[in-house]
Amino acid sequence: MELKKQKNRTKRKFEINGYTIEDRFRGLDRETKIEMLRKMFQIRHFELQTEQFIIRGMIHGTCHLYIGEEASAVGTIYATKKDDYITSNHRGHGHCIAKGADLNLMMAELLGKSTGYCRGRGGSMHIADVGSGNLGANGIVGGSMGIATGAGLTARMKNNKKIVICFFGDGAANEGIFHESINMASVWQLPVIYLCENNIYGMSTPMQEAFNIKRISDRKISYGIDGLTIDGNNLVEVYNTVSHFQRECRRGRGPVLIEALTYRWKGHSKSDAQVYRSKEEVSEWMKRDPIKIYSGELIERKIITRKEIEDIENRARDDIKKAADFAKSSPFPDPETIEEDVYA
Amino acid sequence: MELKKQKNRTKRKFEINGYTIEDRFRGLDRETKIEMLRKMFQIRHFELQTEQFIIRGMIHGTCHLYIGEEASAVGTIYATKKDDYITSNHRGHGHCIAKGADLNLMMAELLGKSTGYCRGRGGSMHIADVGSGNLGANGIVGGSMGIATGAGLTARMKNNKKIVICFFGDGAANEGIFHESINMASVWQLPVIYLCENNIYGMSTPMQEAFNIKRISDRKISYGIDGLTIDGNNLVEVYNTVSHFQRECRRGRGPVLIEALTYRWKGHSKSDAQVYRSKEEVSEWMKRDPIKIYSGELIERKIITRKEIEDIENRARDDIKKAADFAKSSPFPDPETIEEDVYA
Amino acid sequence: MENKRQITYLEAIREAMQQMMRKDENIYLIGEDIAEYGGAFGVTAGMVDEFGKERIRNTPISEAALIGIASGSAMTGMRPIAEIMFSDFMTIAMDQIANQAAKARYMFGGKASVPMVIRTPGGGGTGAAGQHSQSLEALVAHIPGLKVVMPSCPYDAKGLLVSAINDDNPVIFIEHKLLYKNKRYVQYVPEEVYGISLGKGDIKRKGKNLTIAATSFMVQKSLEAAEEIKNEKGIDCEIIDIRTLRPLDLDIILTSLEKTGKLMCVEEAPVFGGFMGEVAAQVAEYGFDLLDSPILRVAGRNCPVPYSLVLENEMIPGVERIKEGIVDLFEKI
Amino acid sequence: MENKRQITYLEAIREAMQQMMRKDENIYLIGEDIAEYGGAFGVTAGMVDEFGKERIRNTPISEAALIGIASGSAMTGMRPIAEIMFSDFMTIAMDQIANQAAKARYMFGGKASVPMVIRTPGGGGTGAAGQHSQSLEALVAHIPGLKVVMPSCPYDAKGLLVSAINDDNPVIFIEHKLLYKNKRYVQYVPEEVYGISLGKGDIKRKGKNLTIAATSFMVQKSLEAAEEIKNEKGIDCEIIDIRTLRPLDLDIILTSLEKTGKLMCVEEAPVFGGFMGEVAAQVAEYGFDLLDSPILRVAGRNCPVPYSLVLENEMIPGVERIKEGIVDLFEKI
Ligand SMILES: Cc1ncc(C[n+]2csc(CCOP(=O)(O)OP(=O)(O)O)c2C)c(N)n1
Ligand SMILES: Cc1ncc(C[n+]2csc(CCOP(=O)(O)OP(=O)(O)O)c2C)c(N)n1
Ligand SMILES: [Mg+2]
Ligand SMILES: [Mg+2]
Repeated sequence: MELKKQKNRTKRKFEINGYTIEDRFRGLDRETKIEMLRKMFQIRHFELQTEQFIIRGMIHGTCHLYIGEEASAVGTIYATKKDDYITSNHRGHGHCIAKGADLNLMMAELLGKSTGYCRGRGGSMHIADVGSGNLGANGIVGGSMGIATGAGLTARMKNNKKIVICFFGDGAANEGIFHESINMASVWQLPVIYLCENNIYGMSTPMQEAFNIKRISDRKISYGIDGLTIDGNNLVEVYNTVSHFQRECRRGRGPVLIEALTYRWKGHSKSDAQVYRSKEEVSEWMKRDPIKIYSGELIERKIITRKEIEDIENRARDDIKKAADFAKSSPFPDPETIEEDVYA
Repeated sequence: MELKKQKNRTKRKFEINGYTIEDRFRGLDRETKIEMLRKMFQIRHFELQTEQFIIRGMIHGTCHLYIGEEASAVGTIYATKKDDYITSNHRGHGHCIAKGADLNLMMAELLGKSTGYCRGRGGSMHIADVGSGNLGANGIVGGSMGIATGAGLTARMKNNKKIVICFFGDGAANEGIFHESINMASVWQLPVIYLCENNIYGMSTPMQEAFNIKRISDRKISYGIDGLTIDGNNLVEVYNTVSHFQRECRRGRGPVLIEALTYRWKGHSKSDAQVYRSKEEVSEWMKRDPIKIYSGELIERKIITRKEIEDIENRARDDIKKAADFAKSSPFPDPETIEEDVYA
Repeated sequence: MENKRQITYLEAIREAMQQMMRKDENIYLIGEDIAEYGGAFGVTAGMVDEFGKERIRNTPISEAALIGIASGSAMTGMRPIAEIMFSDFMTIAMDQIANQAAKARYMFGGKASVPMVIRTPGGGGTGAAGQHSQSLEALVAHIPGLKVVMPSCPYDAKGLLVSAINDDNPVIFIEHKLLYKNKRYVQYVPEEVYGISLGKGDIKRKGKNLTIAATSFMVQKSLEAAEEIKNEKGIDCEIIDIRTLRPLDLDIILTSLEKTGKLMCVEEAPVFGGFMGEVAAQVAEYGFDLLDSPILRVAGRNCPVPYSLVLENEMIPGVERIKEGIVDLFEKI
Repeated sequence: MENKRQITYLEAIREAMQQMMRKDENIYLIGEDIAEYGGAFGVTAGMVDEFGKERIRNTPISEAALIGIASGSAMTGMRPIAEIMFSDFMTIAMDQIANQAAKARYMFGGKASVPMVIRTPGGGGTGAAGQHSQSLEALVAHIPGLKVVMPSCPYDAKGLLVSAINDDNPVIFIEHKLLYKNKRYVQYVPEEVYGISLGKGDIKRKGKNLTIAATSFMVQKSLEAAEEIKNEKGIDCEIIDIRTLRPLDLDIILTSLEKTGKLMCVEEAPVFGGFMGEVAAQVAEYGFDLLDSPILRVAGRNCPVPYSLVLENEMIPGVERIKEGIVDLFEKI
């Protein structure tokens, strides 16, 4: 999939797939710009630490690492409000961290500890923090698309001005629930941004084996909604696009389908020999590291220095180390509690 | 929904939604042209008889009458080959009759008799005749769309040159299985014609409450396939369109989505007070009676006289009367046989 | 008694929804053709006039998303009552029911709740054949996180639905089509709002020779059979209406068995793998010493529900089959 | 014996498919990531090299249509083996499984057949939590028209899969993840094609004091428990591998009970509403007089499968729980 970039950094507006999108990133305060970088680093190092835990056999179960896709979660969530809702999928750590989750509780959950977000009941694929608007990761591909739409309905019925971000992958776009949910959101004009992270593969299946179309965002036609394809590795583009559409959504202008092109650097899950793709393809995409791209942008815009970036990364590394320590030193859940939380 | 008719009867080609479609009807033998009229009358009178049975309480269960939509089934099926496959839905009598089903066995099934197509096990919503390529009506909205696609896969794997017609309603187009099936058919380029009979309502729900788009055929974009919207009450248009695309399909040019605009004259099912639509709307559509339109066409083209048409209708009425008599005089199934046919 | 109003099962259900909706604006209805049309069986007829189309919310024909949307709205503060037009269509939404709504709370470590009711008509007897007549309660009753309710009469229908709506868990509320408008089963139902605890069975007929545990419409059939058999053979049956399949009230059954020593289970679903297997298994474990004869199940035949009336009558247990079961049980001793 | 080749459960399953596909070109595989990737558990690894991508057919992530397509192709002359990557995802395809594939033959009056196998891994123990660890056999075993098979060892896996493929009905074939590559359970498996009748249980261990009926991986756990308890307490268990849940071989259980008089059922699914309820109910009806003590079920706890190892081990029955059950049963007398 070819990435057409027609934007011009000096301009205040982008033109993407026929939509004119303002450069709101430009006007953002410095703190937030740096905060976003920090989040990206946290995600990256969280995943690297997780990978270590996997290698050392400390994770019972599987994990799906988000490395390489950080710009999508961070750019999207920072373009929305703190109390907006998100739903996530199996590859959910990045969304969760970007949404502001406590790293300690996340890591503890991965190690199956009683201090984890889910008290050890959910693990990687089910971390949620409903209080903060994170309606949960999901082990079922497409499984959270109805839930996201339902949160949109709440927003609409309570008129609470919230919007919903529904993260899902290219693979999920072929599940029936994708179709049903977006259609209903459109009929009811719900404030939901369906954010498809197209990393070109659903497990081992490349897009061309699962779709006979080039752009998933073209499916907007089926529902009469807005939609477009963007460079998901470019945080600024993600931020601006989502900023634009979250305002539209909040104004009652229905759901949107945004396709963010990206790539996962690691295997699909714990065990993946990656026979379905070439090393070259991976390294081509690694050149388009979202963190490097964004750092470069910040440096170029003179918002930050290389040294400062190093500091930020080091602090992120520290945060993760602390989280890992917290997780390791936490106790396992008491088996006696097993049937707690089944019912309210 | 507005019906734009840009075709010109004297031309040999139609232009519909950007597709150029040849007038193959013109070259058809007289016999077939008349046969199609006969089938439409059979369907009409079959349904009128069924309605009588319902009123007289002789039908245990419900029925969904096809009156007003006859051109769609007949035009479609006559444009395909005898051993092609079809799948049908809850409103299936018309498809079944057009596909050449035995009227006696159909009527016997409606009355729950042992001589019926399903030995009284299926009733109106489950009549099938697998041997003749009719893979069955279906009580689940959208339920047969996967099955149709699977028959397409058989055709492809066995290279048997058959194609499949998958009849479904506007309502079914919002079920997840619609999305999944057509997508897969497209990826694999299966010879399936998805024929959406858009009668503007799914039960009581008008199109505008279930869709935020005007044309269901626009959903072709999501799957990268051909598709178009036609006048489903005009047999000649249906015949020509399906003729065109069945050839494409047979040549391996993937699935197609045809939306045939039509209208059901009767209530959705046995019990329907029809509060959701006006008498005026119904009578407007009744003016566009597919049988009248087609008869008119045949007379205008000098293929048949009014008198002959009357004879055909009378014979159709007779056929139905015989079927009704056969059904009434047939025995009920033996309760002892109840667990037969659960397993092969 | 005669002065008290007698209403149908359908009216009782509708009244429960109306009264609860007046009290709590977070409650809304979502389903196919429930507004102007009033639902396939007319249960919600007229409600749109009072509550409007926002709260009596018609959906496209999309069962999976319908349930997903209801769950998502429940997790964020609403209290949806979703209608699945026929319980057979729960299969289309089964992931959303069993993997999402049922499990969200547990998997999230207790930090979410999904207060929703899924109302759906089950059962046969309407000549609608295999895909519109099933009794699929066993499929949902097996899923931890769900509660499952099947009322057999108007009084219970109202009280149980009120409790289901008040419950903070997903509750599958399976109604029976043949009870909806049946004048024969009208009953006094208080006008005020009242709840019936989920998890409590009910003795619908006192008796001393035999315990019958039944669900939904089969409670009514069993009552009929019990009267006839009392007159014909003098056998006096105690009839327990299970009412809530999950949580199951085992105690009420065991208490009855202390008296009768004999258990017959009656349900409409095909016997193989049906819910009564659970009842029988629990009794065979915890009430074994109370039993003086085999546990008999009278249930649907092991086939899809057939269309033809003669076959359908054979498939679904009727008064005669239940009576035969009772007699069998006495002859088997 | 030692000279004979010993293969894993996974290899046995793959071999059955390979051999059958060589014999009949109408057989093909359809599922997610089954070609180059070899399926989530590697069961079909390498098969695409021999059979090509037409017959080892990767699908998009669309479980409902995948099963619908398999059924439609089966009705028209093919013999598909569909893989559902985790048995939990059967819920997404439940309408296609339970309302379409299972019922087509009956509803069409016997004039269609749907010769297909749905292979799917079930069970927990892999730390994959609530949506990837379920044992949902009870949901499918209740549906008339389906057959349900759960092999517990390589020999059975091959023979039962061959029979499932040869069967003209939809067969749900539930494999266990923990058996796939486990060297502990390798076994001699003949190279030639052989079938094992669907509908026949198997005595996996002879014994005289107690009958254990178990399914899938729980058969292995029960065997372990039986050895230990024999040594520790001298109790001699007979272990019946149910193998095919539907059709169920009741006779083999009753025959064993004639000897032992005691029944314990072991399964991995949450006990409430699980398949063993059916086994217990049938025994409580047809084998009541053979029982000299309560029927005990040792099964999963009534919660979703939790993630954390300590919780998962508590949820799923292990050797200790089974042994406790055996002891309980003797103390309860
Ligand atoms: C319903 C369902 N089907 C299949 C799977 C197995 N599975 C887990 S992730 C995955 C691929 C998902 O692809 P995509 O949506 O593109 O997300 P990505 O992994 O690429 O981020 C599959 C097939 C699942 N978890 N749920
Ligand atoms: C899965 C499912 N949902 C709902 C129904 C109830 N139902 C039967 S027909 C129908 C309307 C179908 O509309 P459409 O597909 O447009 O066909 P039409 O009746 O208009 O011919 C509905 C909602 C059903 N049978 N199956
Ligand atoms: Mg992907
Ligand atoms: Mg319609």
